[in-house]
Amino acid sequence: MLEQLNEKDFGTPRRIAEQEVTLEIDGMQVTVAAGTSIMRAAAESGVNVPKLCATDSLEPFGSCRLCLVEIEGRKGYPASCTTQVERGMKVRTQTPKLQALRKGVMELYISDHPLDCLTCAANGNCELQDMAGVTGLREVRYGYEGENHIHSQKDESNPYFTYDPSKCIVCNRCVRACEETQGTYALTISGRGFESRVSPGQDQPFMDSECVSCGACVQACPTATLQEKTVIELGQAEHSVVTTCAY
Amino acid sequence: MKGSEVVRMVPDKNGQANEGHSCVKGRFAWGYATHKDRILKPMIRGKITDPWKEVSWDEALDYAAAEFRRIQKKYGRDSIGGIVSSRCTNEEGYLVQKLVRTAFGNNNVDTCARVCHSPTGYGLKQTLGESAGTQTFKSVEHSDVIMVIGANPTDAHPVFASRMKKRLLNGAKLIVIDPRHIDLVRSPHVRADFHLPLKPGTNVAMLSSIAHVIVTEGLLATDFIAQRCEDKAFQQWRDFVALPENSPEAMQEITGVPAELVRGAARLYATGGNAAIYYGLGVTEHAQGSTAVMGIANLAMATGNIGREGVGVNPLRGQNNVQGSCDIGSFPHELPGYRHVSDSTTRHLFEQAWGVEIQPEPGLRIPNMFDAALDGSFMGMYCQGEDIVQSDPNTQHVTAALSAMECIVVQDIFMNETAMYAHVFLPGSSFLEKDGTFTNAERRISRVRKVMPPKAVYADWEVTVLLAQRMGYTMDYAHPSEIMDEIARLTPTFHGVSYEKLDQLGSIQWPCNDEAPLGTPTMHIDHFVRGKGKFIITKYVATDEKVTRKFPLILTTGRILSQYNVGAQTRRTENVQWHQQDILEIHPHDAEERGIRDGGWVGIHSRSGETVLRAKVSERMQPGVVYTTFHFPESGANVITTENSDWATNCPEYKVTAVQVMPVLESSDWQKKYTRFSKVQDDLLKNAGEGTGNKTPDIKIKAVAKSIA
Amino acid sequence: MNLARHTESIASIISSQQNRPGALLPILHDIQEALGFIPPDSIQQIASALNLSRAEVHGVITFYHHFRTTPPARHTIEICCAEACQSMGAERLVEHAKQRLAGSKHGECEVKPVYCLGLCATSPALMVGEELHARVTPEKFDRLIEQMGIKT
Amino acid sequence: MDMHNLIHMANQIGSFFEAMPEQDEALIGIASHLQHFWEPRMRSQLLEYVDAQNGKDIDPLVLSAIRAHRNMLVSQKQA
Amino acid sequence: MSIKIFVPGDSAALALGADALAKNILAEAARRNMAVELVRNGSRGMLWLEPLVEVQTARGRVAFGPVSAEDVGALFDANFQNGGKHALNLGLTEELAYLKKQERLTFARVGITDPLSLEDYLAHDGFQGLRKALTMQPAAIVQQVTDSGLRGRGGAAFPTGIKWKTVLNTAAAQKYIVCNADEGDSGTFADRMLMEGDPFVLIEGMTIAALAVGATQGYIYVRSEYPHSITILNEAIAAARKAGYLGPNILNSGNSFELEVRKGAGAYVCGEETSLLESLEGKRGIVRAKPPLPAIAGLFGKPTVINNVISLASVPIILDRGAAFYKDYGMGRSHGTLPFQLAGNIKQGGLIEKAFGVTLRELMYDFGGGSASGRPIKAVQVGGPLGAYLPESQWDTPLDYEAYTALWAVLGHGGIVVHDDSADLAKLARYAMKFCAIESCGKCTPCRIGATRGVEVMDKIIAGQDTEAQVELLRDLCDTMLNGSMCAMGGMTPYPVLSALNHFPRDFVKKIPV
Repeated sequence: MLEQLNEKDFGTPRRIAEQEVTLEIDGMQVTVAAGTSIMRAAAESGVNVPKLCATDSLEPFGSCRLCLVEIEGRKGYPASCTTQVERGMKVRTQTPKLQALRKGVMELYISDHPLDCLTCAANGNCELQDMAGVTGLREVRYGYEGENHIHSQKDESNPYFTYDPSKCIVCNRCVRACEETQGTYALTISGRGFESRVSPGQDQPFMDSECVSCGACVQACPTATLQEKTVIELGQAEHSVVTTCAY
Repeated sequence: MKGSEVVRMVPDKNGQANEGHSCVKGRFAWGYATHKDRILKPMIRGKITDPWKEVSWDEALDYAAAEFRRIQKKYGRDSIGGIVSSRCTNEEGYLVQKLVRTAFGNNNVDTCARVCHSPTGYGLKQTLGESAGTQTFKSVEHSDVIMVIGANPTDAHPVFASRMKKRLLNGAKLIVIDPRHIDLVRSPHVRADFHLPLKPGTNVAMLSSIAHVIVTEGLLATDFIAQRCEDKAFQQWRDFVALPENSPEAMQEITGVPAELVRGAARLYATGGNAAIYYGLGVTEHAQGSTAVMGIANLAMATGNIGREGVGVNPLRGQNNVQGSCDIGSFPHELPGYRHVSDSTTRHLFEQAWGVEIQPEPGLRIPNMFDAALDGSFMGMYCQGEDIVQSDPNTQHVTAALSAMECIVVQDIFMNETAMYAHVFLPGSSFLEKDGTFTNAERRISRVRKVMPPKAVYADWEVTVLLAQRMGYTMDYAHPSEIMDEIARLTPTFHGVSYEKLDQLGSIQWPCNDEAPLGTPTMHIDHFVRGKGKFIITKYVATDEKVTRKFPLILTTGRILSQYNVGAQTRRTENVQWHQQDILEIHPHDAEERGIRDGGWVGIHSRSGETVLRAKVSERMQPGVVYTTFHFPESGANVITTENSDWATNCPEYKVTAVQVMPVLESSDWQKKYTRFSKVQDDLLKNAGEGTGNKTPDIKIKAVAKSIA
Repeated sequence: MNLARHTESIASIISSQQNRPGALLPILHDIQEALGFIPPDSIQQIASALNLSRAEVHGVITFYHHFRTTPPARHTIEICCAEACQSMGAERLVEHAKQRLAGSKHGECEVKPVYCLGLCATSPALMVGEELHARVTPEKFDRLIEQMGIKT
Repeated sequence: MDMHNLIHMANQIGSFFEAMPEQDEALIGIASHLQHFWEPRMRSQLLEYVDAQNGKDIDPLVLSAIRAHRNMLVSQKQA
Repeated sequence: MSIKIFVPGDSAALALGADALAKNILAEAARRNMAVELVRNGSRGMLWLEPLVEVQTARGRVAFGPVSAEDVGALFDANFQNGGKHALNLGLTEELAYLKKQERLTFARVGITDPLSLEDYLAHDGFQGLRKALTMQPAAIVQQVTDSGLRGRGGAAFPTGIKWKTVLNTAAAQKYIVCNADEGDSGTFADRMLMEGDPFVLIEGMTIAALAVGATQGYIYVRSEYPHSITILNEAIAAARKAGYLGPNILNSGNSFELEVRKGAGAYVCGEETSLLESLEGKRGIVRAKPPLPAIAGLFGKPTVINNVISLASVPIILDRGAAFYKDYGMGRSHGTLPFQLAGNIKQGGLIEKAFGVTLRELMYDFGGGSASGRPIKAVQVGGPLGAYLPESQWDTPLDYEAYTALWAVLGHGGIVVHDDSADLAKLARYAMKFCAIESCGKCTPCRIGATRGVEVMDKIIAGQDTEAQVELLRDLCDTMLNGSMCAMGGMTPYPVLSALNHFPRDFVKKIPV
C-alpha cells in the first residue's frame, strides 16, 4: 500500500456533524457535513481552490487570500477556507475576477521572494511555486528593487532543519502547527505589517527557543523556509513507503 | 526515498495513531540506521577477553547452536533461554519465543516489557480480563477529566501528549499525580487543575485514598457496578477502602500530599464527566506496581469510567512494541494471547501446530535468569535487540550474571553494553530493513515495511529461523506475513489479522476476529473480557527501599524527550545536541544543604552502587527526591537502582532507590572500571579479525567467573 | 536601576495583575511605565506567570508600536503625522524638530511619529509623555524644548 | 538461587494477599501465584528451604499457603 | 456667593494651556480675595476658541475665548466674572450660532457639566435611561434600540439592535460588553471629547447594553494616545460603582455589571473589532476571520457586544426619550444624529452634532468658516484615513450612509479633514498607502505586502517614472487590496488612493493621458 508522495490536502480539517448540507459549487451539487468549509467541500468533490495558508491539519486562518470565491447574493469575495457551507449556497470558484484577484495576490507574494526556484531545495515540492503556476503569474510588475527580505539571515542552528526567513510568506502555518499540532507555542510572528516574520522564541535561533524539534512546523511549511537538511543535501524524494515509527 | 536512501521521514496524515504528528525522534532521528557504528558481520569469540572474530553467518550460527546444545547437555534443558526486545517486531518476538519453546524446549523466554509494563499485563488481566489498555488514543478527544499518573507524556510520549494538550486546551480538566513538577503541571497554555506531588513509592496509598473519597462521599457509579462487576469482590473492596486508615487524611503522612488536594482530585475524577486515566512507568516500576495497576482499574470501575470513548485505563508504554511483545507470548508463563502455559487446551493447540511438546510450567523471568546464572543453572542466552546491561537494574548484579554464563548470543545493530559480555554477535537489522508489525499502547497493529535491504544480509526474523534450524527445529516462512498468519491462526484475539487486511485498513486494533472484523478501538463496552469486572483489594505496603540516615534521598529515574531508552539509537543521532549526558535533578534545598551547585559533579550512592553525574538544581523536583535518566551507559543510573521488584511480576523498582548525593571531584569506581572495560572491549572489536574459515575457532569452554565490575 | 530591582518590581507588577483575564497588555504597560521599557530578560518571567511561551510574549511586544525593549531616550516627543496635522504643516514641524535636535546629545531626545492624538481641530499637535501640545508652531516647539531643558 | 531473594519475593507476594478478608482465599491466592509465575527450580528451592529451615523468615501467611497447597507448588517434573 | 468659572479639562483645552490658565484664574481670584468655584468641564467642541472659559452669570453662561494664561489679569480687570466687556467676550454660550445650530443628543451634556460630578450628571437627566431599562425585559430594551434605527457610529454603520439581539439570543454563562474607544482616525475626536466630557453617559449606555443582553463584565478599550480619557474614565467608573450604578447590585436591582478600562498600545488596526478583541485578550492585534461573529464568539470566545463609544453613549437618551424620538432625526436609513468633527485646515474646527442630512459645504462654510489658511479648499477627506477624498463637486451631497456609499465614499466615524489648495493629492495618496503599511497587522497578503508596494508605486508615480504603467499597476493593486483584504485596513486604503487619483488626476503627474 504505497501512498502518493504528497497526500491530498483538503485545506481545512474534517468536520464531523450529523447534519449534512447540500450546496452548489461551480454548478455541481455537493453534500458535506455541516460546519465544513467551502474549500473542503470543493476539494472533496474534486475542485481544488488555490490556497497557501490553509492545510487540512490546521484550523483555517484566512490570511493568504488565494482561496477567495464568489457566493451568489453575497458581497465581496469571501475566503473559502474560513467560510462554512450553507444550505443552497451557490459558489463559484473559478471566474475571471477571481483569477485576476489571485494573480494579484501572487504577484505581491513573488515580489518579496527570492527567484531561485531552480536551485531551491523545495523545487518541485513548493506550494508557492505551484500557486504561481495555477494563477498563471508570468511577470511581477513591481520589480524586485522594492523593500524585501531577501537578505535575511538563515538560521541553521537546528541540526535537522533550516529556517530561511527570506522565503517566508508569513502564512503562519508553522506558528499554528506549533500551537495546534504540537502544543508548544515556541513560534510567533515578530513585528507586524511588512516586517512580520516568524520568530522562534524572542527572535532567537531555533535551538535557543522553546522548540522541541517535533518537525510539525517543517511539515506545515509550504515553501523552503523551513526545510529538512537531508532534503537540502540529498534533494527531493522520489518515492515513499509508509511504515511505522520504531520509537 | 531516493532509491534505497531515506531522504526524509514524515508523519503520515492518515496514521491512525499519530494523525500526522511526530516527535523529534521519529521525525528526524533515524540516521542511526546507517551509522558507521553498525556491525554488519557476524562475530564470535571464546571468552569475553578474546578479540572478536568476524565469521560467516553459517559459522556464527553453527557455533551458537553447538554451544547451546553443549550447555543443555551439560546443565540440562532449562539452562538456556532467550530474551527479545520490545523494539523488535511482533513476528520477531513470536519467533524468539517459538524458538525457545520448540528448539530450546523450555519456557525461558522473556521480553523487556518485563522491566517496564509487566505489571500492566498482570493487573489489568486480574481486574478487567485483558492485559491491555482500554482505549484508542483518539478517545482522549472525548475526555472531560484526564488523570495522568506516573507518566511524563510531553517527554516520553510526545505525540500523544500533543493530542492530550489539544483536548486540555479545549477545556478538559487535568489531574497530575507525579512526584515531579512535570511540564503538564504547568507549561504554556496547560495547567493542571490538581497536582498531587506524592512521595515516590506511595502510588497505592494515593489510589486507595482517592478510592476512599469516592466510596465515602457517595460518588460511586452504583448502577455500573451492579451491572458490570462482581458483587462480592466489590463489597469487600468497598469495605476495605472505606476504612479510616485509607482516608486521605490518614494517608497524608505517607504520600506527603495534603488531604484536601486528594479529595478535590477524587471528586473531580468521579464527577467531572468522562474521566480517563493515563499512566506510565511511574506506576508499574515499583514493588507494588501490579497493585497500583489494579488500584487504577478499581477507580475506573468504581466511577463507571470504562467501556466507552473518553474514559478508560490507558497505559503509556515504554517502547514502540511493548504491547506487541507481550501479546505474542514472549513471557515465560504465557503463550500468545496471554494464555498460561499450564492451560492444556492452549498448549495442545500450539503443540499440534509446532509439532513439539510444550512445557506446562513457567520459565524464568529476566531477573530470575540472572539469579539462576549466578547459581550455575542458567548458562546460555539468546538476546535479540535488548541491552539488558544498560537497561536492567543493579548493573553489577547483571554483569556478574552475564560473566558467569558460557554462551551469550547477542543480536543487535550495535555493539551494545550487553554485547561486550557476549560470545556470539549476530548483526541485527533496523526497522527500515525488514517487514513486520508493531503494536502500540492502543493495541493498534501497524505494518513495518522494508525500505532498504538488510545491511547485514538477513532480517532479524530470518536469523531466528536459521538459528532454530541449526538447533534442529525447522521453521518455514517465506515472508513475515506468514508468521502473522500463524499468530492469527493460533490466537483468538488475532484471528482476523493479516497483512492484507492491514494494508486495507491501515492498522488494526485487536481483538480482531469474527466478532470484531475491523478491530476494537474501545474495549469492555458491554461486558468485561473476564465477564464481570473484579475489584481487587489493594493494600499499601511500604517498599523496603526506605530512606535512612545513610541514604536520605529517593532517586527516581525516567526519560527525556530527545533520547530513547538506552539511547543506542538516539545517541547516534544529532539528538545528543539536546541531551549530551544524563544529569541528576535535585531540589535547590537539597542541593544547598549539600553544597551542590548547578552543573557540578555529584556522587550518588545506594546500597547497590555508586556513580557520578552532573547536577541540575531544579524546582521541578520536590525536596527529598532526585531524578535522572538512563540514556547513557557511562552514567550508570542502573548501577544505583536495586534488584527490588514488583511482587507479582518482578518488574524492577526503578522509581524508588534510597540514595545519598554528595559533591565529588571524580568519577566513581564503577565508572572507572566501566571505562577500562569498555576500552578493552573497544579494542577487541577494533582488532576483530577475519575468522579462520570453517575451522572452529580455538575456544576454551570456560566460564569467566569473575564479574568485571 | 539594576537587574535585581527590575526583577522585583516586575514580579510585583505581575502578581498584582496576573489574575485579570487578558492580563498581558496591562502588565506590559505597567512594566514600561515603571521602567521605561520592557527588559527582554523579563519576558520569561512574564510568560511563566501567565502560562504563555516566551515567543508569545515577544510576539505581542513587537506587535504594538507603543512597547519597547530598550531604554528610551531621556525625552520622547511624539509628533502627530496624520492627515489633519499634515494639512496644517506637521511635516514642516517634524523637519524643524529634527533640525533643532540634531545637535542634542545621543539619548537625550527622540522624536517619534504618532498617528493622531485626537487634537485634529487644533493641529499640528504633539505629546511629551502624557502632556499634550496643540497648534504647535516652530517657535512654540523651540520654547517647549527649552522648557524641557534640552540643550541643542 | 539466592535464597534471601526468594524469601523476600515470597513475602512480598504474601503482603499483597494479606489484605484479603477471607484467609482461604489468601492462601490459595499465594500458592496459585507461585505456581503460575515461579519457575519450577525457584519453587523447589523454596520448598526445600521450608522443609530444611522450617520456614524461617518466611511470612506466616506465606508459610501457611505453602504448607496448605504444597502439591500445587511441586514441579510436575518432580511429581 | 462664589463665582462659578468653567475651564475645560478636555485634552484639546489642556493642549492649549488650560491647566496653566486654570491655575492663574485661581491665583488671581485669591489675590483679589474672590471666592471662585472652578469647574473643569468638558469641551463645548468649538475648538478654535479653546481654551474657552465660561462664567456663570444670572443671564446664563458667558463665554470667553480663546483665553491664554496671560489674559487672566485683564479679564479680571474687565470684571469678566460677571460677564464684563472684553475683547474675548463671546456673549452667552448658548447663543453662539455654532452651538445653537446643532442638535445635541449624545453630546447634550458635554461641555456643560462637570464630567466627574454624579450630582451634575443626575441634575442633567443622567441615568434616566438606565432607570427605565431596569424596569424592562432584556428583549424590550433590545427592541427599543432596534426601533431607534441606531447604527454603529464607529464606521461600519451596522444596526446596533441586530447586534445586541444576536448576543441576547446566544446562550452563554458569560457575556461581555466591549466599548471600542480606539478612536484612531485622523480628524476624529468625538469619542475622546465624550469620554472626557461626559464619561457617565458611556457608563450608562454600557450598563444598559449589559442589561439588554445579560452581560456582567464590560471593557472600554481606549487607545494609549488618550491618557487623559483613561484617567477620567477610571475616576468616573469608581464614582459610579461607589454610588451603586455599577457593581454587583446595580441600583439594588440584583443585576451585576463590572466595568474596566483597558489601554491599547499604539495599533490603529485594533480599532477593527476582531483585532480589538484579540488585543483585549492579551494577544497580537491580528484580525480574526469572521465568522464566527463576535456576537456569538467574541471576547474569550464568549458572546460579545462590541460597539463604538458614540453608539453606546447614544443609548441612554434612546431609552430615556424613546426610540421614536431618536429615530425622528436624520434621513433615509440614517437615523438620529452624528457628531461630525471638523478638522484640518479649517478656520472654526470643532464638533458639530447634527442629524444626518447636513452637507459638507454647510459644515465647512456655515460652521467652519472656510479654510484656516484663507486659501480655497481643495479636497476633503471624510471618514478618516481610510475615507475618500471628496472634490468640490461632491460637497452638496447630504451626509447620509447610503448617499455616501453611492459616491464611493464613506461617512465612517464622522471625521472631516479639510485640505486647502496647497495639498498634493498624490502625496496624500502615498501617505494613505504608507499609513496602511505602518498600521497593517500583517496577517493578510494584500495589506501586508500590498501597502508597501503601494508606497513604492506611488513613489514612482510621483517621480514620473513610467507613469502610465504604474497607474495601471496602482489600480490593479487597489483592486487586490479592496477585494482581497481581510478587513477594512487594507480593504479601504484604496478609497483615499483611488478617490485622489480619480478626482485629482493632475496631482498624479501632468503627463497622464486623460
